[in-house]
Amino acid sequence: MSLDIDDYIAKEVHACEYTLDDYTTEPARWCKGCGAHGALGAVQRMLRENNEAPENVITVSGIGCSSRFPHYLKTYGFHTLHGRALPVSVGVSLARPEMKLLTVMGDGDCFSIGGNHWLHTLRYNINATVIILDNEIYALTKKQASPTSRQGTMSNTSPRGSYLEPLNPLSIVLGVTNLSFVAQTASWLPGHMQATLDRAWKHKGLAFVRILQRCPVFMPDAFSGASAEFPAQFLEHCSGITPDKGILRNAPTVAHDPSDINAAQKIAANAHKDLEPLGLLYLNTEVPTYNEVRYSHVQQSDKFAKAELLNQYLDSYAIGNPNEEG
Amino acid sequence: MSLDIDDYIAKEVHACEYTLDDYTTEPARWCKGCGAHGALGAVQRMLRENNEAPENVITVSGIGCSSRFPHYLKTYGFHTLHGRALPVSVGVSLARPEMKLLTVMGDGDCFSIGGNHWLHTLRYNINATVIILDNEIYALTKKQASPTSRQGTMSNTSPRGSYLEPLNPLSIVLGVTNLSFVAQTASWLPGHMQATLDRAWKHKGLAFVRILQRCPVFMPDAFSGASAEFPAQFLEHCSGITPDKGILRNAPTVAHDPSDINAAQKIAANAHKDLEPLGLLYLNTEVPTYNEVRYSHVQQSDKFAKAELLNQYLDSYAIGNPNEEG
Amino acid sequence: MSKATFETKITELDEHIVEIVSDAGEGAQAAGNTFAEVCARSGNGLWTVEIIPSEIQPPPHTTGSASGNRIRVGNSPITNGGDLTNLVVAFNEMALLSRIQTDSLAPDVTVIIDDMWSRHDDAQIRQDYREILDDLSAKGAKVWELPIETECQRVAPDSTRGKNMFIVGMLLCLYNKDLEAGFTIVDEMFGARSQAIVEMNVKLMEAGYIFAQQTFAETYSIAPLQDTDNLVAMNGNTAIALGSVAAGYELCAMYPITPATSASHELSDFFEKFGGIVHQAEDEIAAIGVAVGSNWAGKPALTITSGPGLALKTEFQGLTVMSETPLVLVNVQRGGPSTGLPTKVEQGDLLAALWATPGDAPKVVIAPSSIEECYHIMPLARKISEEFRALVIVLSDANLATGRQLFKRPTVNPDLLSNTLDMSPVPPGTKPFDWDPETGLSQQILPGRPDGMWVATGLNHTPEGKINYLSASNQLGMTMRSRKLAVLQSTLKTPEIFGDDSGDLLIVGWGSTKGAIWEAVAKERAQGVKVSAMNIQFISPLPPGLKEAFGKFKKVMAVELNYADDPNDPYITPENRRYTQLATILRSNTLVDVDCWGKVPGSPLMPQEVRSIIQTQIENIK
Amino acid sequence: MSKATFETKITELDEHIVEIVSDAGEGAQAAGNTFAEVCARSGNGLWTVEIIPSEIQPPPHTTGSASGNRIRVGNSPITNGGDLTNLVVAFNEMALLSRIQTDSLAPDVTVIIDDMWSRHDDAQIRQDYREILDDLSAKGAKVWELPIETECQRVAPDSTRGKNMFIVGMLLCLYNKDLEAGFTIVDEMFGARSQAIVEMNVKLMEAGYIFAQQTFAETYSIAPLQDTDNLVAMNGNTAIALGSVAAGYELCAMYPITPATSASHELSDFFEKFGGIVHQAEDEIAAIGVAVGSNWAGKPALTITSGPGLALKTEFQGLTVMSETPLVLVNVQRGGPSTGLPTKVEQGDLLAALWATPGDAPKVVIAPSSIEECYHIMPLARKISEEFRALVIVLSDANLATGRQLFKRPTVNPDLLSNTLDMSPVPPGTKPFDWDPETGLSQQILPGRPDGMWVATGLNHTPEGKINYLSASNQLGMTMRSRKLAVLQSTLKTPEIFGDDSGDLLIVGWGSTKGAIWEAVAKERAQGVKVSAMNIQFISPLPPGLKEAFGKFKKVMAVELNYADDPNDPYITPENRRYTQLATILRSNTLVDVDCWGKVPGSPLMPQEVRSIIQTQIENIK
Ligand SMILES: Cc1ncc(C[n+]2csc(CCOP(=O)(O)OP(=O)(O)O)c2C)c(N)n1
Ligand SMILES: Cc1ncc(C[n+]2csc(CCOP(=O)(O)OP(=O)(O)O)c2C)c(N)n1
Ligand code: SF4
Ligand code: SF4
Ligand SMILES: [Mg+2]
Ligand SMILES: [Mg+2]
Repeated sequence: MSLDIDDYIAKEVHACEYTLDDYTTEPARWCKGCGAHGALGAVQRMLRENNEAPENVITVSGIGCSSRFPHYLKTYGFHTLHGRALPVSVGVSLARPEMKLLTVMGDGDCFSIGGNHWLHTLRYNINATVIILDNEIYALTKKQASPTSRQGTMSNTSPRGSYLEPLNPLSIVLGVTNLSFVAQTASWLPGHMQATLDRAWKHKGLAFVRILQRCPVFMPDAFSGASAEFPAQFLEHCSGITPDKGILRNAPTVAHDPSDINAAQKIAANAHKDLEPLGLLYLNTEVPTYNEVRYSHVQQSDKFAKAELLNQYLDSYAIGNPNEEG
Repeated sequence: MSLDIDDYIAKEVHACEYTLDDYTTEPARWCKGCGAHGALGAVQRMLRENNEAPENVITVSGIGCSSRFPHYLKTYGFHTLHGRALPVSVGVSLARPEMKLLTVMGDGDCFSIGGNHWLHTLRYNINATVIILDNEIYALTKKQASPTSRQGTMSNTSPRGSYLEPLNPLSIVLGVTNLSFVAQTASWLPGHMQATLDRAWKHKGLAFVRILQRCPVFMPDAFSGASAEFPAQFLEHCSGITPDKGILRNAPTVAHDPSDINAAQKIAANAHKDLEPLGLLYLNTEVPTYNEVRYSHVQQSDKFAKAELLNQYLDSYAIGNPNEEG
Repeated sequence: MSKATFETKITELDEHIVEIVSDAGEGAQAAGNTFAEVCARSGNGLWTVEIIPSEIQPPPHTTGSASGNRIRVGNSPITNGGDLTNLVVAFNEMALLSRIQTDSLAPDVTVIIDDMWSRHDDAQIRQDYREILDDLSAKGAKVWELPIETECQRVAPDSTRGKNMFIVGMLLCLYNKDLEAGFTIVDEMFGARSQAIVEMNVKLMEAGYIFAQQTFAETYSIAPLQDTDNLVAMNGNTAIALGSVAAGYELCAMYPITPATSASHELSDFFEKFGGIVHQAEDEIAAIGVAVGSNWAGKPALTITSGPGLALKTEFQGLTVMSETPLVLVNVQRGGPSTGLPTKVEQGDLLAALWATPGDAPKVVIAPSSIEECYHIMPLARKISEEFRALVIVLSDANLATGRQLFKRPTVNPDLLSNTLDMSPVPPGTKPFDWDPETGLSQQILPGRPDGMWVATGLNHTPEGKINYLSASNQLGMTMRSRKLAVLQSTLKTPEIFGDDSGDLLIVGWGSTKGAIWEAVAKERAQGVKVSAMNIQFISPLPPGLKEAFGKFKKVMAVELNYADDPNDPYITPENRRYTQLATILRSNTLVDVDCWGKVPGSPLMPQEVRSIIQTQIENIK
Repeated sequence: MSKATFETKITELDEHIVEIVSDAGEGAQAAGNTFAEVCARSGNGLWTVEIIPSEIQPPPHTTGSASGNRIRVGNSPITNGGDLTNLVVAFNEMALLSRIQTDSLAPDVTVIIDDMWSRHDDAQIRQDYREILDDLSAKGAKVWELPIETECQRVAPDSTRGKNMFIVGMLLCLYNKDLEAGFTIVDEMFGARSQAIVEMNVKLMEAGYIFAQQTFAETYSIAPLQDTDNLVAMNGNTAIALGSVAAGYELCAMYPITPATSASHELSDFFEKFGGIVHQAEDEIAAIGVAVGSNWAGKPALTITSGPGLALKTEFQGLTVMSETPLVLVNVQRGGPSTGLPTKVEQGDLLAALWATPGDAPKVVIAPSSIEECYHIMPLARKISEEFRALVIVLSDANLATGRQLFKRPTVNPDLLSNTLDMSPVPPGTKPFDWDPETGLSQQILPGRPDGMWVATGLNHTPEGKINYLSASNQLGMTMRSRKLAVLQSTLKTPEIFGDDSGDLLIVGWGSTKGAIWEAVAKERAQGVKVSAMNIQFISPLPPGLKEAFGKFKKVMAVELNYADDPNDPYITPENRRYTQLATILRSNTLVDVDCWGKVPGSPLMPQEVRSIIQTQIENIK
């Protein structure tokens, strides 16, 4: 890896050209105390720290409270369909590899209706930071159990408690081929969240970040009410994310090497029953991005060369005058 | 668990009442040498061994070569839509818990277009034997790469070789909550296949069985041409499936405790790079089925009791005569 | 003490529209429901409309935060939300402004507002308050600025919460309703939770009542209906939920989506007691798949959704039709296209319901036109779906879903509530598609029956259910599936005409706009206008006799809450004009030059809008 | 040696339809292609139709195994697959039987068949062979039972494979084509692989030629076209693939489905050389989503599918329309509904293309009517999609997809082949939906442009792209999106009428049936019948002038390959009859009593069918 001085200056000694206002449109319309506010702030701070020009960022979302995100972040945005943020992201990524891509989904959005795209986009490993605001509930539609709702969650479609153990998104993603980055953080840990987002942003490939998100309106008690009592553990490693424990001061720190998939799976498997891991679960910087994979096979040429080639193809279907064939 | 003599006789001393013909409709229209023939035979033998009345079995499939299965098996059948066998299976299972359910899909069917239902139906843990005939290709549509196609597979949509590492279905299912049974077998190992299907059939809950399936027409070289050279390992355990190595006489046997999810994940993670595991990867007999979960909350009553109750509900919306309210 | 005790003028009214609006969370919805409930129990006709903010928790004291209820009370049966509001109680000036912005208030509306904002610290608020009220007054409104918060604090010093019950008390007095009836409802609402809460609310209600007695010199009285026996009041989604139980459904497979979801909420609440299950699937595709699987296997199942979910169910609709699996799909329409106006009413899914499925997929499409019909259409839909082995799409909408109306309490037929499966052996030679060559009808063979094994498929198939690729077989299958619609059509009657059978103008509608259209027509007819109305419940197949019926009018016009080009707009010509959806179908079916009026305001149709349409048309005809 | 050297009678023909059928895998398709290629290079007009077995590898020697090619060769440009087959070469009697069963052979067909089956060990085969041939002869066929395998073995003792080239040789002789041209094609086919294979096939071809010289006393000759300059021959899916390149597309997002997939196969083969990518998505929903994302971000992308895939793309169509993202969706129609007849032709997706999307979602729907148009429609579709920020659905079908036709070689416009993005800063005040109030048109702002940040959404939005729930805003957005169609319509011309502008009967069609319909009309007109034809390419918006044009005919009838009730069937009345899909739209649009003929045979329309429709109609008119 060569390091050139301009690069170094650009990356490390940059002055922040942008203010938080440069990333802000209207005041965010989420409820008071909603964890999405914190996530939005963390994204904005992260963008400022990375000195990203707002016009070079594209934010794609699905449908849900969480998916209102692009409307409050001053970047280009596409608020798509419930569950379909990832296919649109794949298209955006293929179209404009030079742009930076942020994809925001809710738990229902990504893990329920969007489950198929979730699996496959992880496998494509497009270059994007993909965050899930997981409040363990369908919030926008006013309280139905989501796949991550803990068993027994009282909701409008499970008024006597939800029936199943929650789906474990971490253990699922850790089974997907071409996985390159998995981290978990929480909306009430602003420092940790920003640090995590920053790592994700700098990662080349698909950085999957699950943000445990408070929804005080429909799930006030989730995550132990986002109190200091929330049973969590911080993952620590020299290549990981530095624990910033915020309110979870007493949460243990455990060593975890994010290059060890099996160790990550073990941690993930016990997340719900045991302690929610916060930090970097898995990292593999060697996986090529989908753009790399695909564009390395694509020929670049000007319109005249293309026209010439198309003429050749058309000629290969010519009849009547076989002598003229190439 | 009480054991009553009639039960015992019914289960253990039964004469096979049915012949293979009782499970056969027309001659199967798959190509010569197609692995689906073997799978069909194994299912038919397994049904006969289990003395299943054909009318009590329902076979649901998606769309693909593999999904022609119900047409050749004389049971009730539903040949549904590409990718959608599992939702229909959930409905069938909820409707008729007393019937036995077999769901058959292809790799494209289940892992590509059907991916979302795959994840979620595993989590529901409906009572069904779910087999995937995985030929690592889209066969019915004449050779396009499927998610399980090995990298470099020449196909009509990847004429210069497919671009991505294959998706690993085993490592994905092993991350799903409420998982109760995962096994892998191969279409050219009739004994092992039948033994596996038999275990799956007897399992209460969703038995996920991936059958590596030869497609001599479009993927003649897959699985080392289904020759003795195919790099596989048989998983052995007292609670597992007895290795019947067939042509793979030289394949190693390794001990694996199917109750150990983390060990299973480790084996699965290396399947493609290393040796394909054959046998029982994971078993948990404690997971309740979706029918158990749901019907334990459902009240059974006759039509008059229901009418009475409905009248009460209607009355609770009555107006004008508040005195009459209950 | 339950009637005004000192001298006031009591004005007799036929009806009034009352709105209560507050910031989300301040309780205007509960106040509205309570007041409406008292009115209902006192025997008034009723239609309530929820005023819902678009955000979950919008910033307080903004127009976006306005939340509440709109209650139309009358001395005769009420079929729709009516026209402009006669009296509005606003908790603050922004809630009031939102109602002005949605053009919902009558020019001479009576406004009751908390005067605390006139003294607020924030100069902007004081200014807004003044301007809004002055403006309203200038336009003819009668404004009462009352010290509501102050009065409440006398009774409940710590509470800012109880204001809503104080307001109910005021309204009970204003409309000369029984205060005790209000107490009863408070007790029903909170009694189980806490007696202290009941007492507090009763005290506030009483205080409001007394305060009103001292404040208003004129009060109103609306007589009860002639016949108040045996009525129920509920919203359309509750009616669908209860109707589904009455129809004998045992499974509802759904995925949450507004405005359909509340029907599933109701079912989730009580379905298990009736032996039923609500399966919340992973997505809408799975939801319809589960319902199809269940129906095919013998347990009656339905699926409920709204626009975007309907779109996702398109492919499975084709399989349902092709495999002749009975299925009822309830679609509660909202504003479209795409995510559109998710909480608002529109009738924009008609053509999609009819024709979304690639290939020729004949299906039944029916629309309830009242909340009462939301209930009764469910057993009807099930019956058709099973007798015709058909897909039946029921098109309700957000107006029916959340509106509340009085109707005759349905009687329950226990016979629909049991589902015993015929498991007898299948006689030799019985075919799974034993199409009657005349009617296309056949009997489903349920799994489990000995000797009946067959395979359902979405591929073309023979009567034996075997895959077949030959022309004649494909033509036969298509013919049989289409024939069933003709057979169903032959059992239908020409829809009733409201008004004379002939005249100048016939207004045709479908679904939830019936109430508003018929009311408008009744009023115009009372003025001597030769206008009649028709509501079409069966849209596929269309009933017989339409062309003939239309022919007796000088003009026929569809009035719908979906988009049509305005003929006077730039570039719009008679050739390229896009018509409303029912009009599009009727023109094709009858070749009558059915004109149309179509708008997409996201709000229910008002009778007065229809009246002005009628007036314009009649003028043109003359 | 390349012409018949001894005395034979050479009959001059205008055209002939030749079929070659074998078991799947025996090479009849290659034989057909080779013969067709020679005919094309000799300057004949041409249309080929693939005969495809329904299974991947059906049991050999069954009707289901029949595989091959149907080649219509003529001395004038050929626009469709024609009527009944004049000459069939069958490898066995079951392949022959399958052609009899599909009613494809003329009564006086010339049959050439391998006589080996008359001596087969299996008595059943011998008997079938005899019965089938005797039956054919009895009905007027001219049967040649020839020792094909025996003759082949003389040249290539070990090979059962080369029979197909022997047959090509026979056909070259029979139609007096240049044998050397056949050799050239063999060389092009196998030269790169192995010279030995080339030699073997050349030898067999020559042997066939000589054998035919010795066998047939009568041979045929079909003159070349008047103008054979600059022609290409390809199938419709290849035309779509090359047309997509010509249109400047850089991304094709798809999921495999028959019969659309082969277009993506072609693109997969060469797209990367043009800077393009084929993204095989995880499902059809993702495929359209990827295309939408790409177009929104500035890289031109299309998506290609067939029926079931179209169904899955329904929801995203709504978002495309609502967000005004340009998109071309190619739908190659197959038999429906549901899985239907996956490899067969139907025109059953028209109404779904128009109206599947819940809510009002105006979109453009166009249909190519020839293989040439499959090419040229792609740049047109892209242009419309971008200028109007619209969803354009292109409806091709299985007949165009797999048929092969000659047409003028297109010229390439290099300007379409570059895609440079305007990344200049956005002037202050520019809105993402800066709708021209007259036309509804606006400019897309691509991401990356400084100061242009906006958010696309499927919710109703203001010109600024902000979510809005107010009536006026919703009405405005709907109006603007609808207006674009009216503007596009104003640029269209009334479709050309083939034949006189007035008369007894006008046959209206759309898409791939044009060739057959126009040919039939031409033939009937030649008989003095007052019939004309019209093909409608723009179905949404419909072109102007239809009502007026229709008015000049005593009767207008749509002829389509989709289902319509037969008016004479039981229960079918003029009121409940379900019309073909275009007829349904035309009736609504014009109020003209457009009648229809609609069938779903799964096979292309034959000119003779249309002629008999015309004859029946003309009789009724008189
Ligand atoms: C196809 C479709 N189905 C359903 C909906 C209704 N819907 C909107 S958001 C949502 C779920 C929201 O939950 P989640 O994704 O967890 O996001 P949150 O609101 O909790 O942030 C649903 C079901 C929709 N808009 N589109
Ligand atoms: C919605 C939809 N998309 C695509 C298809 C076309 N299709 C049929 S089978 C198939 C894939 C077959 O592959 P697989 O599932 O692996 O089954 P196999 O044929 O290999 O057994 C596809 C893409 C379809 N029928 N429906
Ligand atoms: S409902 Fe919950 S998730 Fe939605 S904005 Fe409010 S707090 Fe946030
Ligand atoms: S194509 Fe392959 S998978 Fe399909 S039937 Fe033939 S061998 Fe089997
Ligand atoms: Mg959520
Ligand atoms: Mg496969």
